Amino acid sequence: MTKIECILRPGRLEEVKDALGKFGIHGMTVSQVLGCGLQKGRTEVYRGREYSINLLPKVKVEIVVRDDQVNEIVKVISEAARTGEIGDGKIFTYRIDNAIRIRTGEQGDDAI
Amino acid sequence: MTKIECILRPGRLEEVKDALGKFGIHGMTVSQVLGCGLQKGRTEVYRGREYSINLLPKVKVEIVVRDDQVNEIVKVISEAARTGEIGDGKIFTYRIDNAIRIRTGEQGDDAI
Amino acid sequence: MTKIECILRPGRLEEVKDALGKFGIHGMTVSQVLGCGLQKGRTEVYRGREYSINLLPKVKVEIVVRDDQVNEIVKVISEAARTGEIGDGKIFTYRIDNAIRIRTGEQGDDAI
Amino acid sequence: MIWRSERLKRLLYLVPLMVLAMPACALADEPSIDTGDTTFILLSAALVWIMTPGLALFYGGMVRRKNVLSTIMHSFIIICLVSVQWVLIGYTLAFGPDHGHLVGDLSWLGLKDVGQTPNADYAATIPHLVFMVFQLMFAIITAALITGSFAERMRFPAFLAFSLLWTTIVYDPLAHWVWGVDGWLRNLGALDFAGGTVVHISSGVSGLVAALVLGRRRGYGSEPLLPHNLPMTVLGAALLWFGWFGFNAGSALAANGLAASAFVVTNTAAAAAALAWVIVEWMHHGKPTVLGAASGCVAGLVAITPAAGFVTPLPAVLIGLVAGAVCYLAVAVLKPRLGYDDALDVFGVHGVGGTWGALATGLFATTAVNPAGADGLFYGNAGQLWIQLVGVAASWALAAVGTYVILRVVSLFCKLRAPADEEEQGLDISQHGEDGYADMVLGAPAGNGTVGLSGV
Amino acid sequence: MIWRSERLKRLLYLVPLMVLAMPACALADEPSIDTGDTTFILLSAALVWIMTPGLALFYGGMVRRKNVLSTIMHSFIIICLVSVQWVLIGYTLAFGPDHGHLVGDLSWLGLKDVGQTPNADYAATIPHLVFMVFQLMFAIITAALITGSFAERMRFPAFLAFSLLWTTIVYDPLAHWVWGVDGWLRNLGALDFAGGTVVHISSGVSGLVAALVLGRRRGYGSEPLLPHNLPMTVLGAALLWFGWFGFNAGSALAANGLAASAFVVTNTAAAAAALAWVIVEWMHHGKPTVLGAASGCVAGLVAITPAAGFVTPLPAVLIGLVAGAVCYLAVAVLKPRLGYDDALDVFGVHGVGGTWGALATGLFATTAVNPAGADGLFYGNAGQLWIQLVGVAASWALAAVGTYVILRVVSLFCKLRAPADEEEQGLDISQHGEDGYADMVLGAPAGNGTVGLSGV
Amino acid sequence: MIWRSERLKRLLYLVPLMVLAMPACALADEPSIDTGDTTFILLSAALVWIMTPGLALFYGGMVRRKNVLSTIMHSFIIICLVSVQWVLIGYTLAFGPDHGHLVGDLSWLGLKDVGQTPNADYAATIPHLVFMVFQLMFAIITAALITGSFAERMRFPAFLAFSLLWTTIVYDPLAHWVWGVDGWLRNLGALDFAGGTVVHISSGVSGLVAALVLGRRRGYGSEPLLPHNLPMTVLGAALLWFGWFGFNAGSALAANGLAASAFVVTNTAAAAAALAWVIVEWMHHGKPTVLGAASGCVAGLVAITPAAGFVTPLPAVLIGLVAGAVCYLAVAVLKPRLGYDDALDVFGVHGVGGTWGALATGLFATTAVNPAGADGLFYGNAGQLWIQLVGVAASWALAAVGTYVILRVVSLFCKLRAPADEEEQGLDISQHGEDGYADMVLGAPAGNGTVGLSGV
Ligand SMILES: Nc1ncnc2c1ncn2[C@@H]1O[C@H](COP(=O)(O)OP(=O)(O)O)[C@@H](O)[C@H]1O
Ligand SMILES: Nc1ncnc2c1ncn2[C@@H]1O[C@H](COP(=O)(O)OP(=O)(O)O)[C@@H](O)[C@H]1O
Ligand SMILES: Nc1ncnc2c1ncn2[C@@H]1O[C@H](COP(=O)(O)OP(=O)(O)O)[C@@H](O)[C@H]1O
Repeated sequence: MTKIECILRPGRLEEVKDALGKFGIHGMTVSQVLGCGLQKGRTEVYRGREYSINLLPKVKVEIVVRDDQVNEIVKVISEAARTGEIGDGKIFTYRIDNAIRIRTGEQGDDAI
Repeated sequence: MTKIECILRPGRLEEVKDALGKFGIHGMTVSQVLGCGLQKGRTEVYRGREYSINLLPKVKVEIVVRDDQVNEIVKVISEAARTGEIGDGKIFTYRIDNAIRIRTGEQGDDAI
Repeated sequence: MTKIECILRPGRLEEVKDALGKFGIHGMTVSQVLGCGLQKGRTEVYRGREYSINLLPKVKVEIVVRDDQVNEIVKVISEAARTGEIGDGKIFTYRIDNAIRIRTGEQGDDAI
Repeated sequence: MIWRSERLKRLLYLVPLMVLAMPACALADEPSIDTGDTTFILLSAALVWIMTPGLALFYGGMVRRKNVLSTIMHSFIIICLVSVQWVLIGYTLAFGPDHGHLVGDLSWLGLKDVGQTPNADYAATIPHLVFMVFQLMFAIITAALITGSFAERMRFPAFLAFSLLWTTIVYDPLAHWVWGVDGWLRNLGALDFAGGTVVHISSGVSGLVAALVLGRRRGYGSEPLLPHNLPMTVLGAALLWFGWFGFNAGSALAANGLAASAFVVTNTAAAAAALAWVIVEWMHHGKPTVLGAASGCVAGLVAITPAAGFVTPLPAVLIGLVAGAVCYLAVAVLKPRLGYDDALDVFGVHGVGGTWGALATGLFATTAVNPAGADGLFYGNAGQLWIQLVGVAASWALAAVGTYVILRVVSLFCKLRAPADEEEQGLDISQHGEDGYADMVLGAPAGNGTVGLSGV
Repeated sequence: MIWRSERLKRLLYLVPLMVLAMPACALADEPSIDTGDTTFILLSAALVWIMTPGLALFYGGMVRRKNVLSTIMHSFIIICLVSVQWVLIGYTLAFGPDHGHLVGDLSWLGLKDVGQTPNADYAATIPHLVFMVFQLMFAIITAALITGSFAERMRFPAFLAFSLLWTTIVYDPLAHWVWGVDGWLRNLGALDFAGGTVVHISSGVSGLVAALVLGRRRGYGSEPLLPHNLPMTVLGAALLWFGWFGFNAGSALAANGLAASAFVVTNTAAAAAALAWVIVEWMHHGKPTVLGAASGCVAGLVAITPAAGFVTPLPAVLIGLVAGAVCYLAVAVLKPRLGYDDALDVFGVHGVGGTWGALATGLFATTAVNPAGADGLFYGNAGQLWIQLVGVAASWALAAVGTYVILRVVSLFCKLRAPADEEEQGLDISQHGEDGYADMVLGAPAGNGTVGLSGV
Repeated sequence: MIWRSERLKRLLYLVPLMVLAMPACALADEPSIDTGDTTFILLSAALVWIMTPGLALFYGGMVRRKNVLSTIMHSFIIICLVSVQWVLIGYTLAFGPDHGHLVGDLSWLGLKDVGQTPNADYAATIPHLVFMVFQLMFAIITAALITGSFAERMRFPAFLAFSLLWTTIVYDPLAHWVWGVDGWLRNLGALDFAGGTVVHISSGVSGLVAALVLGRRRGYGSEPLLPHNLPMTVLGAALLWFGWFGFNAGSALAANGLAASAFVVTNTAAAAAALAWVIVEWMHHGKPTVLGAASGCVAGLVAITPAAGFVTPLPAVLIGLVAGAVCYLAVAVLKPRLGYDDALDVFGVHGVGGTWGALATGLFATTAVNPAGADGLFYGNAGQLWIQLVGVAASWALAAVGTYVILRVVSLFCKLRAPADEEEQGLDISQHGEDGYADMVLGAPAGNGTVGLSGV
């Protein structure tokens, strides 16, 4: 099994979820993160003092899938998440050793 | 070393921590996540408009352990986290290359 | 590529970011987590009842880098994050299979 | 509230003046309304009104995040429910012409005959409607106070039924006993300036009974059930204290020296109680807490309520100090020892504090402050303490029995308690289908098709 | 507001008294100020003032987290902007000596001649400045109400220009029509006690037009645009209700029986409307919501506003119940069907509720409550309903045309709407460079070097 | 506050009337209480009271999440501490019979002789207790204002000792100088209507000294120390503004034309200052900020405070505009240049704004507004500006020296500043053992065994 970990713009989450849903993928885990990279930060001003904010809000989506699905799913996500502007985010993939469904104790591909 | 990553119901975190504690495991990192899977979402209504909410609150627990402890710990966690209802969550395991304790610079199994 | 995952004290994030910046690393993903380990928790009192709080606020920083940079970066981070007191946190490293830049579709080392 | 005759006396003094000025006799009717007093009581009513939203925040901050809305909703809906009930039937039950010293009759149903002119039996210088609406605010806050005891677990429909029945069957008669013309406790001479028995003992004891009948929250004693937003709780406490000025000073029913005195002792006792709670907690647990300060001031406000129109400032300091310490002990020592789960300590603060205040009135009351009142034990009148005890006992009894019976009856028609999974999920979502703080994109609008034509 | 002569009458009664007491004739000037009335209206003005911060929270809680500050800023800046505009020119346009029954002339520019003595045309027992500042608060809240319709997408400079023009060109004349001496709607006999037409219809209809001109928010209909903080919204609703006591009861301009009556029906209608909204939603969607209760009470407050000084409590229950149900339908059924994006339902609540209230006044008004008013249809005077209709139609027309023209003119000089990426990022950061809730270390101070000497 | 004799004059006019009506002579005592004035000052006291919780939120929103409770606690505990201190000893020190023009003597210890009848020296138409409690609210807010300067780093016990000493040794005498009968600044003719020197200069300058003595927060200048909750700050600013109506208008001590005038200029100056701050910031940094609007209105309120009873509305606009601009510059340019860490800008807003307001009073005061006041420079009386300068200098001196000495003395007994690790962890946890927003299951109840019997 492989974990696909994506860092996305918050505004694209809905699209990515839709696209994955159409592809038949429903299981995923989502969290709020802050990202820093090429994308320019912003300036905030509080009582006349400027602060440069370089950690920007992003959304992390983690999906564990069968190894043979990885390429397609990465494509689906990329397309749904792309705006073409700097800051669209990254997808990281890595193999995992096992998955267990707590409810049933099923393991491996059956568990996801 | 292996990382055990568990997605749990928020309400079971205390039980899981207790069970791990009894097993002698105290180190862990916890975060709030939202999960989507087989578990049915819910409907929220705001000013008469319905929204179907399919991302549900979950808790992610990450524990890095010696490879030889993995099976037992997975069992301990599974039992403490299980309610038998859909939505109990998953456990993912994967090998990691190294662990460093920042305070001392210790590496590998000594660091965890 | 390798993912370097660090659990830090919240108060050291700025230093770590600075140090990485000087080293030429700007891309990273940050999230808020709670950690439990050797560090003593604290007691909170609400209406005369004591609660022992053992999950303490930490910051998780994830950085994906070329394999040949790992050792140096781990050193940079360790030094910037160290206070010498219990609770300084950990660094975990593990190899990942691929990285994709969503905006361009670039893969591998080019994507990070 | 004390039905003082000073105003009447003043009017008497005016009589000769008016006789001299015969053509002014047309005045006889209208001038009985004093614009200063009317302003005072109308705005005091507004202040008491804001106490209930204040309570919503005070309680809302103390529950877990997943129950914040349901907790707030309790207070908010009670404002609405009791506002309508009072106009229709509550006011006449509580203050209508007496029926057997126990309850008002139905003469003023739907506010019939409650109009823009004063009712001298209750307040001679303000429109009757002003007195009515001021009293309404007391009825609201009393019912709302109880909700803290069953927070985080009661089903919404059961809550609705309980609250409506409670205000009608427990509050309205009790208000009549103590404040209604010819109510038996009033006739007995029990002193309760602004509602120590009627408001605080009744809600506190009812809360205890409700907590026992509903049982403990899941996880009580094993999980930490922590306040999710203490700044919200402090804001709530501040609105309570602010509104309490109207509650206690307004109970003089005129803008006079007595109102001033009540205002001063209210503030003093609240402050002293907050200090006491914080200090006792500091000694007991090593830290002075913010929740302690907020809780302590409420305890002091509760305790001074029955005494506000009868005591001088120095005894008020004492009443406050004792209230802070005693309520702290009730909440922090007594409750865990007995093991009942009065979630937000309605009994510990209002039941215990109200009882202390009612008895303290019997100790410290002096006619130097209020000639229409009575002297207490320390001013040589031991009998008053006995009368106060009777008042306390009667309030405890009515509240306890009434609440128990109402809950049992409601439970015949409608389950009282949310099932385990709904409690686990939180009442906000399970009872109201809402999330207090939705700060992330979590889903999608249902039935996408509905957004239609639109234009421009 | 109704310019009642009771006070004058009372003064007349006093004349003989004063004649008897000749040396007291020096009194003739000053005693016309009644301290009770002055207190009442000054503090009512403070209450109406707090409504706008209340609105800021009510609205602020309903938008997404990334727009909370920009939404709050709208109301806050309007307080400042209109406060200055009113003193300089607004008051004289609205209440200055009549010019063609349409607008005040410029005699009172910069508050010239508006002083510490009463202006008997408007209120004989309070300083003219008190009347002026009480009216200011109405001008503020009206302009602020509109901002809910274009929340989450309007550029800040365009908002500033629009608000300043709107209050000057739409609000000031409309206030003159209805409340100014010799305003044409006032002369016609249209009843609007506290601003059903002037405040609520005008803001509601203007909101609808603004929503149509600006277009829908990105994601409207496909993404969930959920309230990010409902406790904040409830707190806002509570402050609105609290302030509304000053709004409606204060509109009696004296602390008398009429003020009491207005106070009572205000509370009653708000409560009934909240219950109605919650119940209808419960039947319609299966859950009684907190947002529904908060919205419902506002709908009831809106509807009772024009009627507050003319109706008795039981009709107030009815007015509230209908308001709750009808506004719910407007918001939950009508709006999605028509597809316009009035973000926070200014039209659904204030436009629809205000219209219902203005008509209901024509149905339920009775001179038994207010001899200076008129009877409505149900008291045998069908003509009043017709007059009310004229008032409603005139307000709709002025608001709709005025808003459309102003927005078009502003758009010539300044883009109305934030570009897509700024809307995506949120207006807090794009318009104001601030983050509502910065709860993590996110960056660094720019220009580190600036922290200099310091010492000790 | 100005001790006006109008009321007395009015009473004089009444004398003949009363003589005509001999039997009414029994009236001679009581009628001196005016119900309208009493209502006005009692409710103004309540409004000023709510300013301090408002300040708690204003400040609480501006600190980091980990210090929100400790910041709120400062204001809250000061309410309690000063309420008790004032009743016991503070009031007599400030307003008791004069002792050497410097301080009151101890005649009124524990409120001895401060009763329900008026004290004509201070306010002839309201109970003495009302005057006392109104003044208490000023003492509270002044001590609370200072806490913004040492937020996020002072130890709680040191804060307690400092605050108690400061209010007793600095505030009480200063209030006596300016407002006490026979205080030397009052005798000199210094104009300070509602506390520009007594409240704002004293707290602002004390804040500066405290910031210097305590030193900068860790990370100041290198980490972003951002406000964690700006909606909370705006709500706080709104409560401050709301309460300030009572602060300034109430300082007329009667519900009359002067109160109306003070109310109007207060609102006007606040609005103008908020606009000025926002505009200057917009030009300086490119964005109009919400925090700027909230800060600006406070700056305007501060500046108009001493002038509120002496100036007309147009100068109030000017006073506000200058206040907004000057305080912005103090905070955004002066402070970083000098490098002191006055965390929440007590000096920049209250010290600078208060000084400007005191001087502006010497420029714009006119006896047309208040015959009991004086004319300022622009009305031909240059001398007044000089007197104002003396008042300013004296307040600066007393505040600076007093604060420095008190802090040094306290530091002998008790460390002033939290150790580095406690500051890092946040004062909420280190000082109070509480978490402002506990939104996740984080631990377990200590001592599980304690939950005992329970039942039903
Ligand atoms: N080396 C990295 N390791 C981990 N996360 C990264 C890395 N580089 C970028 N990211 C994440 O990806 C997000 C987008 O990256 P950025 O460089 O801004 O734009 P783009 O993806 O268009 O190149 C960042 O905000 C950060 O969350
Ligand atoms: N393929 C997946 N990848 C990552 N996380 C998943 C995946 N499937 C499920 N999850 C996580 O596990 C949680 C529980 O899964 P769900 O299918 O609802 O119930 P169950 O675990 O009982 O099968 C989800 O809420 C989600 O957080
Ligand atoms: N086995 C583990 N697996 C995952 N995270 C861990 C583990 N042990 C510790 N951590 C994380 O590291 C943090 C610091 O660890 P701790 O033992 O308290 O101090 P130190 O790093 O100085 O040994 C913890 O708060 C937790 O977030």
